[in-house]
Amino acid sequence: MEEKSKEEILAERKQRKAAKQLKKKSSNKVVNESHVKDKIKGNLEENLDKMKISQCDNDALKTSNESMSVNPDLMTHFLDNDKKFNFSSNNTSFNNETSSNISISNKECGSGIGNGINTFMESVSDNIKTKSQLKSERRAKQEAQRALKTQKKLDEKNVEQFETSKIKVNKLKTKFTHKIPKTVDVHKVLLFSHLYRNSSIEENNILTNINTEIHKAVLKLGVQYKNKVIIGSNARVVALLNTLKQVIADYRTPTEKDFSRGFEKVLGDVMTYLNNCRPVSVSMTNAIKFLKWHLSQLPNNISDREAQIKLREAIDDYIKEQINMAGKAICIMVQKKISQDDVILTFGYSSLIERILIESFQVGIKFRVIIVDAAPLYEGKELLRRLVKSGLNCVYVLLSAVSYIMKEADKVLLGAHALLTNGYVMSRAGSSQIALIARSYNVPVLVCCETHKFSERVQTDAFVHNELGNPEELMKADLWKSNNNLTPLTLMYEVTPSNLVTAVVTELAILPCTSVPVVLRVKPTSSTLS
Amino acid sequence: MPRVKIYQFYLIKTSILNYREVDGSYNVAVAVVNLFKNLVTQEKWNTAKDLINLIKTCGKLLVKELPLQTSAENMIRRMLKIVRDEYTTACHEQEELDIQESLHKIVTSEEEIDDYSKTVAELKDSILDHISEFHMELETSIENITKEAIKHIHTSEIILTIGKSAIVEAFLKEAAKHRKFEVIVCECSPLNYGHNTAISLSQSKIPTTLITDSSIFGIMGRVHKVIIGTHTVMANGGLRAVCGTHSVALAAKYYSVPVIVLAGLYKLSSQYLISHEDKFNQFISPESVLKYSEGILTSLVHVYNPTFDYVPPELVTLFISNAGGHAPSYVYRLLSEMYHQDDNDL
Amino acid sequence: MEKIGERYSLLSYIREYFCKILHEEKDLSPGIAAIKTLLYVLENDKSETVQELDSNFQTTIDIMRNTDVPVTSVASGCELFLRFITFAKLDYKTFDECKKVMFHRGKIFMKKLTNARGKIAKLASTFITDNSRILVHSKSRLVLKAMEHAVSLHKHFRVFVTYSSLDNSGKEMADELKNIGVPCTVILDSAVGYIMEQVDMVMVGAEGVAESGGIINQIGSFTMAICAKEMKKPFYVLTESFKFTRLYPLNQRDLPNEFKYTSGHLRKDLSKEHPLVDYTPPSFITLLFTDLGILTPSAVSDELIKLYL
Amino acid sequence: MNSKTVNEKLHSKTNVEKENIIQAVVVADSFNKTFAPASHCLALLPLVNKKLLDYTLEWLNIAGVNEVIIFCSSHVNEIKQHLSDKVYLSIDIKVLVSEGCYSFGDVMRALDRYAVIRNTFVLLSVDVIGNFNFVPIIEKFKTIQKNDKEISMMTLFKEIGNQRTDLGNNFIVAYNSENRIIHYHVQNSRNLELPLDVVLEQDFVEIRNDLLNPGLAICSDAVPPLFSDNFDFQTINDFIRGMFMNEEIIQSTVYCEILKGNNYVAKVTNWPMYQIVSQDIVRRWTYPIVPDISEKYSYSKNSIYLKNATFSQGCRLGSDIVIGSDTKLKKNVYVHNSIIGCNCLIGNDVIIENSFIFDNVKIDDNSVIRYSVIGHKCHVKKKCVLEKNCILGPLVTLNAESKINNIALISKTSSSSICKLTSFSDGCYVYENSDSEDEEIASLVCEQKIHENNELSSASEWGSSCSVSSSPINLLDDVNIFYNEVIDSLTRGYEDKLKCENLILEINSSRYAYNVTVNEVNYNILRAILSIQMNQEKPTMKEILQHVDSKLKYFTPILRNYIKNEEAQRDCLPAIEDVVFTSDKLKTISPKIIQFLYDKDILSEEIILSWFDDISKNDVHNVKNILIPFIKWLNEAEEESDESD
Repeated sequence: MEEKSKEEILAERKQRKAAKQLKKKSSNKVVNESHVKDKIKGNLEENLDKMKISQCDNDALKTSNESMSVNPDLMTHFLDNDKKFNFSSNNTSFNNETSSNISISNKECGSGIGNGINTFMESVSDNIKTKSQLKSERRAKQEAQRALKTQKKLDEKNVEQFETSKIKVNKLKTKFTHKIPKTVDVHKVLLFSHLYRNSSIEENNILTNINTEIHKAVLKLGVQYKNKVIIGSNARVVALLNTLKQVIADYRTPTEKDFSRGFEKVLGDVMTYLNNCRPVSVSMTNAIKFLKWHLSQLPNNISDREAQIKLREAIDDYIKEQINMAGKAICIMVQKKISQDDVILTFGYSSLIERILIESFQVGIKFRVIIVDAAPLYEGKELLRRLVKSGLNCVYVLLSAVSYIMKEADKVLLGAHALLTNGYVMSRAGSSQIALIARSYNVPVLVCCETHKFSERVQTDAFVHNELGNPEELMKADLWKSNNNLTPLTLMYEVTPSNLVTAVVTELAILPCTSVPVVLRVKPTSSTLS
Repeated sequence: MPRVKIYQFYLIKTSILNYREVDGSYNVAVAVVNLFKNLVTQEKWNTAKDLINLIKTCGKLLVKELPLQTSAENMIRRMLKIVRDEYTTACHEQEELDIQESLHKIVTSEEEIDDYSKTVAELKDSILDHISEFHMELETSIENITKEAIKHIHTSEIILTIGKSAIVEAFLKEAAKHRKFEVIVCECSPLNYGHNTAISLSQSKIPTTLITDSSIFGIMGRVHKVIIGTHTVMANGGLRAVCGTHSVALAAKYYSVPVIVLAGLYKLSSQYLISHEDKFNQFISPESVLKYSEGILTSLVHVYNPTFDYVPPELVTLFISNAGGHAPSYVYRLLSEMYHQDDNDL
Repeated sequence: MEKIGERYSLLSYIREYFCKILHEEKDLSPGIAAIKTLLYVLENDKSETVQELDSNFQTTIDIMRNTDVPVTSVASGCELFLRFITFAKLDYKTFDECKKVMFHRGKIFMKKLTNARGKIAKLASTFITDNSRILVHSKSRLVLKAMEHAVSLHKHFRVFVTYSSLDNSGKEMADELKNIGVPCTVILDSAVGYIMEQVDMVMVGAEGVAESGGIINQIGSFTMAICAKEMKKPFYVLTESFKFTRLYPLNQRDLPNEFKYTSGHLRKDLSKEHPLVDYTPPSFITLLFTDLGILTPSAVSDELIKLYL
Repeated sequence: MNSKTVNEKLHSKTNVEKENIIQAVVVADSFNKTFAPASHCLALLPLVNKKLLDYTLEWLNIAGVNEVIIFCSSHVNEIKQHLSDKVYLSIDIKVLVSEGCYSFGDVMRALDRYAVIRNTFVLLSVDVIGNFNFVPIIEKFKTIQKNDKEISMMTLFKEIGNQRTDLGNNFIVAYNSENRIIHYHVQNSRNLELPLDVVLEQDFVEIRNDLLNPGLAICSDAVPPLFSDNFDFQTINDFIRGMFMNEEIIQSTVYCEILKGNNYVAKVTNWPMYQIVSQDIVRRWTYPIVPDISEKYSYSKNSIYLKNATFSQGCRLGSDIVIGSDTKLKKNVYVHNSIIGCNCLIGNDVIIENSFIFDNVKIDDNSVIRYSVIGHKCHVKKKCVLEKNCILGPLVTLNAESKINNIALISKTSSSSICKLTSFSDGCYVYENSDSEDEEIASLVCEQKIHENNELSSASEWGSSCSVSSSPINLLDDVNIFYNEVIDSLTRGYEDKLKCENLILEINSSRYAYNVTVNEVNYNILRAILSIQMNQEKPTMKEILQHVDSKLKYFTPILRNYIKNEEAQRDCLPAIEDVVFTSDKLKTISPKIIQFLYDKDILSEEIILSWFDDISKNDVHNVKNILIPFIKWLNEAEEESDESD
């Protein structure tokens, strides 16, 4: 009895850990406690099955461990035979990944088989994910009350994989290819067809990348981007820079080349790879520009050692000045604008806004916050958690209710993805609506945005350059996959016309959006970058 | 109070149909009309005055039973109006039917403050006829509106709609028989009525795109027309429509896309917007916004889940009702034809 | 011969009678006063033919228009009265019974007009919600009445009144409001723009309502309306239906002079005179509260059409 | 015409076939005195200005139920009286009376005697608040019944997530793929005991403790007899447990149904629940059973519900307020998060927070009322101050300027079954809550308490996600997670006094989960124990001392368990450095701590001494001087012991 219960808890712990790892940064994947419960159920069930199959030997611990530990070497086989990629070195680095993947798959099994399978189909491209999807598919099936049968299959599969994972892979590929036309080609909105990313091509890209030496940290980062584990342009750029630091540290210049040349090449590969995982954010491109600029400054005959030190310093400075200090400056400026008993309305989750609100609160300004949230990511919930935790008085509504709640608001604070040269604000989808309604109730709209997010790009609508969300999250796949006339569509970003924005708060000053180009001209770093 | 009991018996029927549903106001309207038909036939009353009181008492109960259904309220008013009309016509044939307060009336009125207490021959029959007449009108209303479809949708248009509305669906499907065009549907979370619309449209071979509420503004730039239903048309031509409609209308205004509202006359209410909460909006359980199982969070935050948006008349381009198309400013006229002022508050 | 004498004496009396009413009942609209006078004329008139009667009315009206009261409502009131005479004329054959009917109707007419205010107050007060802040222009008896009613319903709200430097009537309004226990602040006419973002709604009376649905009211209303629109605040007008006039001003200049200036000023050089009223186009008005119910501006012309066409 | 309509009515009933009539049995008595003295009759206890009974009936009215049987054993007339003028459209109401029922079980047996149950019926007690429709659930029940003739009961659970420690969801239920309950037990510690054999014969088991049990069930007509057969069944839970404890004896099965989404249900078992449920109603989780729909209140922002209440100048309303009809608030009254009944009179400058005030109460000027319940027709005179947990029974009059604090249950009647009374001001009596009753007379939860709970319950979860924000890619390293969890379990253990063995078990499991090395475990255990915060902020030196002392005492077994050898001791000493020396407050009492550990033979003196030498080498926390005396004492002690042998 004692033994048993211990195992249960064990299983729980494992799951919770996985869930926790996943949870960071991606609020749509914030697996709240009760979810975790579900996972526990899922896994528990599996364990029990396992026990049954393994003649009920009470040591679920072993089995469950097995199922955990399987993954990495599974993957090694998988990759080995498929695309001659020496994995052994990376084995360890993938451990975390897999575990977090497990929890992802769990999440999917929540949303039904179809979902599981489809996401599986779409992103077979990405080997690491594939594994997770494989599991997800299986879990999904289990969920569908076919526990025992699948279990057997699973075991068979396992066996197969262990001996000849090649077959497995082929099977997989065939399955994948003949599904493709059905799933991808039909369901495209004409207006956005240029934004759909053809997964087969994507796959190849990534594969080629993997063949060329890409740093394991980068691979990991890529996955984290792709699975929206890391979101928010600040977070993404910080993550990128930290990863690059590792890359730099591990970079050895080939004999014939000199450092900057060689590394620029590496940098290029890295970016293409990351871009394939998820289109890079403006903040990232700016950061890279900056880095390239520093590379170009390096003298040709510089030793790796010095170069690495120089670059690392440069990066640290960038993070410090462009992100942290800038954030601080903005906080101070906005604090002046928040007065006692104000009601601040904000949308989604921007790390900067969070910082502003919490700091202003700690300074002792008494104010209420209205958090507006919306699909696809429902990030607002995460902001809500954090604000409530630090004791702010919050109201939580969905985007559709904003016109009702807006009357109460005194100011609207919005985060931004980028500020374009024509003064338009590129931000998470929905911001424009908030601004629009705010205007119709005469509520001033402040966009908070560090200058490192300013971009030379010019854009007037949400069509030419944008990113599409995962349609499954909008609507259960089995409802529309079969129906050629129905296409769910989710835009990730949109551009808010400058006439809807009262002011932009940057670390330099509070400006009208129209003066973005001026800033770009004045600001030393960015000017030298271009 | 034994009389009340009797009406309650009728009410049981209606009170059961969608207690919490916000949509399906048409069914409610029909149900209510039938209800009152029974009432008129089966109840014992001598003068129009009796009947009016009867209907009012019953109406009050009904409104209490169906808090979300303004169409029920409208129908009650309509019934009263019918009674009054029949009465006045019966009393003095020569007099024109307009018994509204009007300048003209002020000027010409004699002393007669008619309290509908005269007994009139076969008033009952005439009223019943009139009611069944009206019943017909109701039943045909949707089809009358859909008739207009091809006049408003041209080939390869992109049309945006929000939420779920029987009329809009019928309208688009009708148009689809003759024209080829695309429809974009906003899902309109948290209740996601949009999903059903999208599915049913796509099933009748209309290329449909389902978008999140957050994408509305982004996509509006390429939309040619916004065609929406509404829950209620308010006396000033404003809308009381499903949540999110206001943003749609504003976005449409921003890109100067015409907004066409489909509404059967039974959706016209004599209500004005006074406050956004009381008597106007309905706040349903926050569950769909923030799960109760989110735990402690729910007890620390205020979560609002309103059902309706108010859309001011200046954002509406055109109303299409079973009486044809009208500008928002004309709603007032329709109203004065349909309801009697004394019934504005039941 | 003596008939002419009588007529003369009657008409000569009219002016003071009219002024007397206005003087005695402070919060009586000139329009009603005018109608009262006309009724008085109708009552004591000895003329046999309709034409005669008409001419008498005409002269009476002219006399009243030439007194120093704001002429707008007088004009509309009289117009309405004449209209109802004509209706009566149509209905009946002989002059006597016609006259009798006229007088009878006239009484009802008066009664309705006097009840109007209560009705309007009731309608308007429903729009005054708790803790709302209301901006009011100068003095309007109707607005005052509406607020009284609201107070009687235990509603708490606060009022801003423009000083209305034309005749400082804002001050009186403020005092009256204080008497009925409504907290209120007097502001400069020029502060309208500043105050507008704090208020929830604007409530004004009207001296006349044009056929367009726009209103003619004490100078400054137009400014207020523009601000209100810009700040997206509702602009409510409270007015009795007898103030509806058959007049379609295109802009301020198009507004007839006798509306803009008292008869006294009319004789002087207008370029030096300051107008008393301005015209607020319908597009700035949210709703009108009248004894005919709550109307949208478009509904006004509707009413007038019904009456005059 | 009446006759005619009666026929109509009959007709309408007949087309609902006899056997498809859904019956509901409402037990209008809780058989305890939790809510005394505020109300002696549970059914008529007002909740958000409406009687509990009315909630139940209103719910059943829209829940597809046709016939309601109200079963009361006391206050019969009051209840009948109350029902007389109520009209519900779609339900017929029967009132059954049986004196001398002292438990739920008795009621069921009585029910069996009455033999009114025709078919499957809904069984609930009057303090259950809900809003959903039973029809689909009953359908489910019937379908199950087709396959499983044994089914006797289907209990309904509400999913509440497991952060809601305040809802008292202290039970675990296990059920299989057909939702058949295979295990159910009420427990306090977090580890569950589940007989393996039960689990193994299922191919699918779901085990949950994130549920609330509202004591609400769909029962087959076999249930009342079962109660009659087994006299030991007192509650539904007894029944459920009975079912699978001796399944072979009683041939019947219990199923469960998990309520999700809009389906709200909760049971007003005690004052804390009373608070929670009334908040849920005010926050509209019970929609459509909310004041503005069913009682025609007017609803406005911050969940304020008013019904022609009259205010004077300067009244301020916070949020979550319900004020009944014809209540008058005089000048400058401040109300926040409170329920005020009908035609009350609240005097000038009164402050009311987090309180429940029933009908016809009169509160005179300048009184302050917080976290209190005031029964109806009470009169609180000038300048009274009721802080925390004052519960006034009906008709109580408080003299001017009387100040009451903490659990004071005051009532007019001197007769009370639960405990003896001492006389209070004129003709009022204070309940002396004798120790036995302490749990019984649960008092209101005060806000702050709730807050702490969240922080604790959510710290682990949010903590992890927060620490991420700084640098997104760092995965919380296992040790930290481990540490967090240890803190969690210990704090919980410390608060609800769990057995240390269980805690140890938990700690072990998390240790395995995160493959934490022994040394780290030892280190973290002590670190965790020392850094469990205490409840009140800025405590006095003395308090801290007590706190730390009690902690250490309490957790000694755990320490003993882990810190066995010198190795371990060395591991855990740094914890003292990191926790104790870093906080100035603790630093001063560090000798005491060490001494304690020494006395308990957890730390041997050699270790301490050697350690002391190390740290005194480079005295970063400059603790040397503080420790010196203690060390001296140690040395002496040593010498003495040397001399002794």
